[in-house]
Amino acid sequence: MENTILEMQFALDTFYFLMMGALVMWMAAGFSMLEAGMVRSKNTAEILTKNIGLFAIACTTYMVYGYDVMYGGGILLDGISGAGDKYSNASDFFFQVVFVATAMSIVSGAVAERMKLFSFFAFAVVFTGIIYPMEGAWTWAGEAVFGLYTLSDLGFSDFAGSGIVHMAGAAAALAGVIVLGARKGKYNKDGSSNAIPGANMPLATLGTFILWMGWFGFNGGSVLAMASKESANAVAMVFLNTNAAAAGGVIAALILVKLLWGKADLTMALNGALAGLVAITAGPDTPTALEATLIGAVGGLLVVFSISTLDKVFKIDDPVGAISVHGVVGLWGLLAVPLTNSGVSFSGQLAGAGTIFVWVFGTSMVLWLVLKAIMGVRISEEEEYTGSDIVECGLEAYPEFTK
Amino acid sequence: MENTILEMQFALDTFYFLMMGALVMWMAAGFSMLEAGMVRSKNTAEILTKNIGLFAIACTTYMVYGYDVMYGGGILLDGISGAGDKYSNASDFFFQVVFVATAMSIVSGAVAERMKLFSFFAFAVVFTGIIYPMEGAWTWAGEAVFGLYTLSDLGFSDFAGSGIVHMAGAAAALAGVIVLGARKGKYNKDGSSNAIPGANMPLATLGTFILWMGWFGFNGGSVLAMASKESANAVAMVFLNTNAAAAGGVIAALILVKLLWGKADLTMALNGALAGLVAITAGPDTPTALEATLIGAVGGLLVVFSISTLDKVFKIDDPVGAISVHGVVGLWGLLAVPLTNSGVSFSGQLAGAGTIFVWVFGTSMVLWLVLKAIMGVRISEEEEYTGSDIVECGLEAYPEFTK
Amino acid sequence: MENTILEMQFALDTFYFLMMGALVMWMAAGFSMLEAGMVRSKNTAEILTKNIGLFAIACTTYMVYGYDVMYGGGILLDGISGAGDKYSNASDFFFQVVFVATAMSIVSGAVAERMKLFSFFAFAVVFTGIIYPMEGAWTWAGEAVFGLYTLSDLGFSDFAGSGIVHMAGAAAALAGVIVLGARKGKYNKDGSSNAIPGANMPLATLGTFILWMGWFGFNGGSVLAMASKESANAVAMVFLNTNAAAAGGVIAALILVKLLWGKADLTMALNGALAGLVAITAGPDTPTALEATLIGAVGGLLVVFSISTLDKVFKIDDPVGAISVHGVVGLWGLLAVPLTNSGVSFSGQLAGAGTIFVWVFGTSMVLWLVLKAIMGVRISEEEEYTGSDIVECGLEAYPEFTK
Amino acid sequence: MKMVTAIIKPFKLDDVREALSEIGVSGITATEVKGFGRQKGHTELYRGAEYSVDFLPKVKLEIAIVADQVDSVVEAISSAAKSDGGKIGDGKIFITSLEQVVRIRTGETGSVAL
Amino acid sequence: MKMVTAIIKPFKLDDVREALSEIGVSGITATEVKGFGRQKGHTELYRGAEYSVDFLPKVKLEIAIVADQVDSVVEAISSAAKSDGGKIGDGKIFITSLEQVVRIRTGETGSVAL
Amino acid sequence: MKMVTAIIKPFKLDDVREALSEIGVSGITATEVKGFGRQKGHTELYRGAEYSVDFLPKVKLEIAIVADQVDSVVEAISSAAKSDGGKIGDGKIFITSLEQVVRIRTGETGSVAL
Ligand SMILES: Nc1ncnc2c1ncn2[C@@H]1O[C@H](COP(=O)(O)OP(=O)(O)O)[C@@H](O)[C@H]1O
Ligand SMILES: Nc1ncnc2c1ncn2[C@@H]1O[C@H](COP(=O)(O)OP(=O)(O)O)[C@@H](O)[C@H]1O
Ligand SMILES: Nc1ncnc2c1ncn2[C@@H]1O[C@H](COP(=O)(O)OP(=O)(O)O)[C@@H](O)[C@H]1O
Repeated sequence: MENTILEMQFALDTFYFLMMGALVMWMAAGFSMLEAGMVRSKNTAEILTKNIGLFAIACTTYMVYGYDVMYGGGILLDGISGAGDKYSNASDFFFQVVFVATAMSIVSGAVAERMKLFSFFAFAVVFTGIIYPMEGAWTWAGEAVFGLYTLSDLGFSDFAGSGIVHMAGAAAALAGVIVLGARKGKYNKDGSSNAIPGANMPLATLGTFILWMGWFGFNGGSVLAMASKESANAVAMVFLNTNAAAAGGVIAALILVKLLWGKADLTMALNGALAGLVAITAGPDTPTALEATLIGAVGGLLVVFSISTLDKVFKIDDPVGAISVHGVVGLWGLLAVPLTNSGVSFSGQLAGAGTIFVWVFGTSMVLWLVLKAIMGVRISEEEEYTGSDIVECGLEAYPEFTK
Repeated sequence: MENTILEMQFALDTFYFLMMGALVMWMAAGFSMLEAGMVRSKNTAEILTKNIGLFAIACTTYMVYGYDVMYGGGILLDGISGAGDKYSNASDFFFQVVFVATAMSIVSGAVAERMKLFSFFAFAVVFTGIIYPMEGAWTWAGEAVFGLYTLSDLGFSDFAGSGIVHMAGAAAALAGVIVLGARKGKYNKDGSSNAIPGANMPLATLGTFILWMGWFGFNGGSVLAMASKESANAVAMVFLNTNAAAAGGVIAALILVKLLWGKADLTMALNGALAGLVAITAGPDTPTALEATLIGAVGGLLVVFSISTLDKVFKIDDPVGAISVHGVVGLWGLLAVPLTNSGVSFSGQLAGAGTIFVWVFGTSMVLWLVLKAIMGVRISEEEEYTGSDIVECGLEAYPEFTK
Repeated sequence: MENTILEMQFALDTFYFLMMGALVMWMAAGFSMLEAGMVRSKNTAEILTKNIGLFAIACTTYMVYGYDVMYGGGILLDGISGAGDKYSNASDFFFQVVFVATAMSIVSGAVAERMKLFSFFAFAVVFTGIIYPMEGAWTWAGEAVFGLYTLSDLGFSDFAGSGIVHMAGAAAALAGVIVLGARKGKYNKDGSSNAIPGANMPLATLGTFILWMGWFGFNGGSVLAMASKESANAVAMVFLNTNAAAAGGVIAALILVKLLWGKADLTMALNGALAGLVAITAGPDTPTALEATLIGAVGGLLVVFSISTLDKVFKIDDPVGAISVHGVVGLWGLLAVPLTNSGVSFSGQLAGAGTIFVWVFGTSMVLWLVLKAIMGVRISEEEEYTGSDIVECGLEAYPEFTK
Repeated sequence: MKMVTAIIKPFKLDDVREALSEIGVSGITATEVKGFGRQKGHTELYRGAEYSVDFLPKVKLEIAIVADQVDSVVEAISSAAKSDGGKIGDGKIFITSLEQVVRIRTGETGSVAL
Repeated sequence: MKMVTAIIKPFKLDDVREALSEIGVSGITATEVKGFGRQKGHTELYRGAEYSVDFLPKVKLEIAIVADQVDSVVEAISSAAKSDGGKIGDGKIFITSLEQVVRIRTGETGSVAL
Repeated sequence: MKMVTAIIKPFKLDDVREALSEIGVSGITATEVKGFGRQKGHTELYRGAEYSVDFLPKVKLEIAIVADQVDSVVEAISSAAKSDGGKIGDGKIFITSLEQVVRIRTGETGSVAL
């Protein structure tokens, strides 16, 4: 009977893992819809292709060797054939693999409307197979960074990945945007910035709600266990705080933009929600609900200033605000952890953030430059005018609607 | 070992609560898409902003004091820090909070296309913080109504909230619509009504499917337990009946409109599905599958007649049909319970419905009037012509599609 | 205590069933969005009506007598009133009923843009009430085919329904398309085929992601148990393989179309994902992750060739590619099982595929012809020009967007 | 015969159509256009960045009539399309000569074809 | 030179374009318009409430040609755009005088620029 | 007065508008149109089947001016709308006579109403 109970725990934890993983997989749809809504209609089909393609690539490369790089156990999932100890190894892989895809999805939005599709896919193969798994190994898998220092020893903690997933994705995106340059027509000769409105706000909103929902899996699953009172409580608290932080992000962003610009800019409310979610991701287990709301709210404020500053001051052209949402706020998420978690140190968080950023930004930059040399990364100016849908996919996203 | 088993039950119930809560949270996306599809394109971004904003507000006010008003335990969730007895307190809060948001979402659709955004948000703060929690306390929390009478003693029962959530939302919406008046151009001088077609049917349909799915959490979670044979059976029956009622609502509405008007009006099929869901919500546990289908079907018939009558006879301008779907059919749901549940009395249901309606409609009316006096509730005629997207949000939902 | 544990197992299995069923229900939204995105805008509202209507019909007829035909136990679910042995009977019905709807959804896409709505509904009543339940009885319920031979004895196995659900749906669709004929304007006098682009690619992509997510329920739930180490491991492996096959399908289809036509046709990537999912459905439990990826990839290649061949060579006008995705690839899925599952024979798979196809295609053909004689199956040429939205539903899907 | 082409504000369309019906105009062809004129566009903020909307939505009406109807048609359009007191952007009316009209259905030509 | 402007039913567009190509017309500019005329709109029901569609979708074709092509162009459009027997709403053809044409690419003017 | 009607490539719209502003043109009406001419459409593949796009997106500009501005307006449009060296499909300019103009807001007529 003892055994039956153990089996039940095993089953419950596995089931929990799978449900959380399914929710994270669902985030792929969220990123697709968000990005498809924030670009112009002529680049919509291409970004959809990019998103479904990168998800497929991430699942495959991580299966072939990424998981091995990160957690060991052999390529092609050799090592997970055994059943596992506390839960099914297969469920662990399933949960982990959707994280890789999330990191990669962050990149696609930032480089939208001007990047060559297959260069992006080439980047995805390396990013999901090596760049991400390496830093994943140093953080969640606890390995020493090139044998030099161990982040967890320095007091670093990133519960569900504000840094490891989100800031990492943003770092790769930043390198890509620098190599690519801004979209044609984005900046005037005098340096002023033009708005390029996204074509479909309901899609962008849907995407945000999907991400919000999926995030329960992202953070909730990162407790990694459910079948005891303690872990069940932890998961519940993580759900509650994840939701609270997103709500805080929306409210803060909405009030701020209303004060700044007099209008309740929907896109900023959406980015505020995501910022709240990214902010809480590094430590959704320790804050109270009020603290979580505030951590999210700070994220919501930050994201508005960051998007505006990156755009107008640094001329970083990021159509969906991915670098601000996942990068700037991801860093804030890491730094907020010590505020409510005494086991975590500021210095450790800085060390971790620095390690992740330097590694991902550096390797991504090299990779983008190599791709630029080999196959080119940017479509031609005329193609950009025509739109990448026709150029890359040979079809239009909305062929019947007049533009 | 005894203990391990208890912990497992705790864990399973908590997990169940969280999954059901996540499904109910998902309903926020459903309301957003449904409403965004049923308004004109020029008011789409605003209603999306309204929906994500109200969800954030509901989560925050209910956390700050609404939950305390309804179930006690201290503001800012003080009282839920303990782990809980049968399931995690945090999971209970998470499940409850998404119900508040649902009630509030019902209002947003009815007042669409003419209401000031921030007046709506102000209403949401009070509704989700006080108006709803008060009647929730009298019903689910079993407290006496102003110390006068106790609804449960009168034989009142509302399993998952046909009245407590849906009719309450509709009552607040009705007060709002009366204070606001109809959209410009909705009624002619001779009193006849003009159709104002919704701009995006796929969105409206998607929203309905999302709500249908989320409703499994709404009703299924209201069993409040899963970890025993009895409760598992109850949850399963609730899922089955919820689905059956929605199906009945679709079929009845489709056949009726085909007979009445010769066309299979999609929007009525969608309202029929929602009517079926609202109808079964007061008692999804006691009917057989056939009875559930019929209860839903009556809801589907009612909703068609109600929408048409409110529009043409009472000149109540409700762009999405929220008052009919959630109010009229919510009442039907309450009254249908005694048909299959002998523990519930018609008089009790009427007493409950009356209490909820009088309280919510009355306080909402006062609140709308106060808001009208302080900050105004309606945008100007010219703004209404331009569309609330530009006016309130400073952007367009579909900037590239010719209108 | 023994009993408590048994109850817990019962509860966990029931919960698992319900969650998987909810995911499969969600596939109805996926089919709706996919099909709504792949037709022209003038036929969008009609196909949405068709999809929500068929789901409601499937749920009702299967409840009334379909479940009885397939698994016995009495009409109107008499037999499931008891609680069940290992899990709640109601949860089993809930899981089974959404499969029927899935099979029916496959048909709606293939006959899009030209079929009479109520003739389709009439077909749905018979298909979901008898045609599908009969072949379901011969396969999953293990009954002899008209008392003649028993498929399982011949070494036939179809884990989650590549043949029983998907190929069956495709067979009914094929018969329908043959009876209906091609859309006006699809083929030129010289026999060459014209492309008729789908109106809304984001919707089609959303639909694909929804289906991908829902498929975890479709395949994962088909393990039929969760509450033991063995079954938990099986479910986890099924999730992993389902995901891997979809990824393989996307990659293979994308690369193939890029090589064939020089463009990354998004619609083929979407069909590739679905082909991967259909391909693995007959046996997601036995392959390794790599094998699953390859099985899916073959599906992705097949679907591209099949769509092109059916269109250009056989002049089968299937606007969404349903016959290729579910039929041709469904057959591939069945034939792939013996490659990784030694308990299954090629001959058994062929016998099963033949039985299903002959039965479903034959009865469907008769039914379509009867419907054609009684009420007609096709709208008039002028109505087809106007679009079935106005003709059948009396409204437009996108009334404000210029076409 | 004359062709009267009027550029008006979109929300005046129904009023103008009614005014024209009243004086017996039997046919109108309307087109959605974008106008650039004295009425200036506006500047919007999207995610904090500005963009200017230079072209404003207008409706163009084309009305073929016999020459002696010109004055009454111009009068009908003008009074129906003018915002109270007249506002910048109310629009313009252009009159050109129309040499011939053919009704496709019957082959009729000239003023009977209008 | 003349400018021929034809208002036709949208689903006749391909036929008309082919008919014009056959008689050697080398350029056409097409616009989606809404027409109001003898062909009456229709009333639709949406959620039980009526709404009338007064303006019907039409396509406007503008074809610049030399004067002596007018008859053949009118003939080609008329026969291609007429529904069997001729139905109300088949449309109209307007002919106006065209003073000058310039081809932007080359700066050519007059009939060679057509 | 004259009515100048120009068919140009859509992405030249901003350049043309600026060029016209510079020479003092105060009003323009723009319409999205589809053009068929020497510039041939293209063939696309969708799911392996071909479809041809015959009509290409163009923008039509209508500019009412006084007669002696015609040359400078034609010149401004031509140079702004021409792709480097001139490419097929750059478009055309049509000039017709404009008999009368009325400003709805004020009732002014003739060239002051432009
Ligand atoms: N010279 C012109 N040529 C063509 N269209 C014009 C001209 N001037 C104005 N328009 C059209 O008329 C509309 C109204 O003109 P505008 O100058 O804004 O106001 P008003 O007519 O009241 O002076 C413009 O938006 C434009 O579409
Ligand atoms: N006087 C007119 N001026 C401008 N357009 C007209 C006129 N009369 C008709 N039209 C256009 O021609 C279309 C067809 O005209 P209608 O009167 O309906 O049919 P018919 O030409 O067969 O008599 C109308 O929809 C409208 O666009
Ligand atoms: N005869 C014509 N009548 C009306 N519009 C024309 C005519 N010829 C050309 N156009 C318009 O001008 C556009 C450009 O013409 P096209 O023949 O393609 O190139 P180009 O003017 O460089 O020779 C066409 O797309 C069409 O809209």
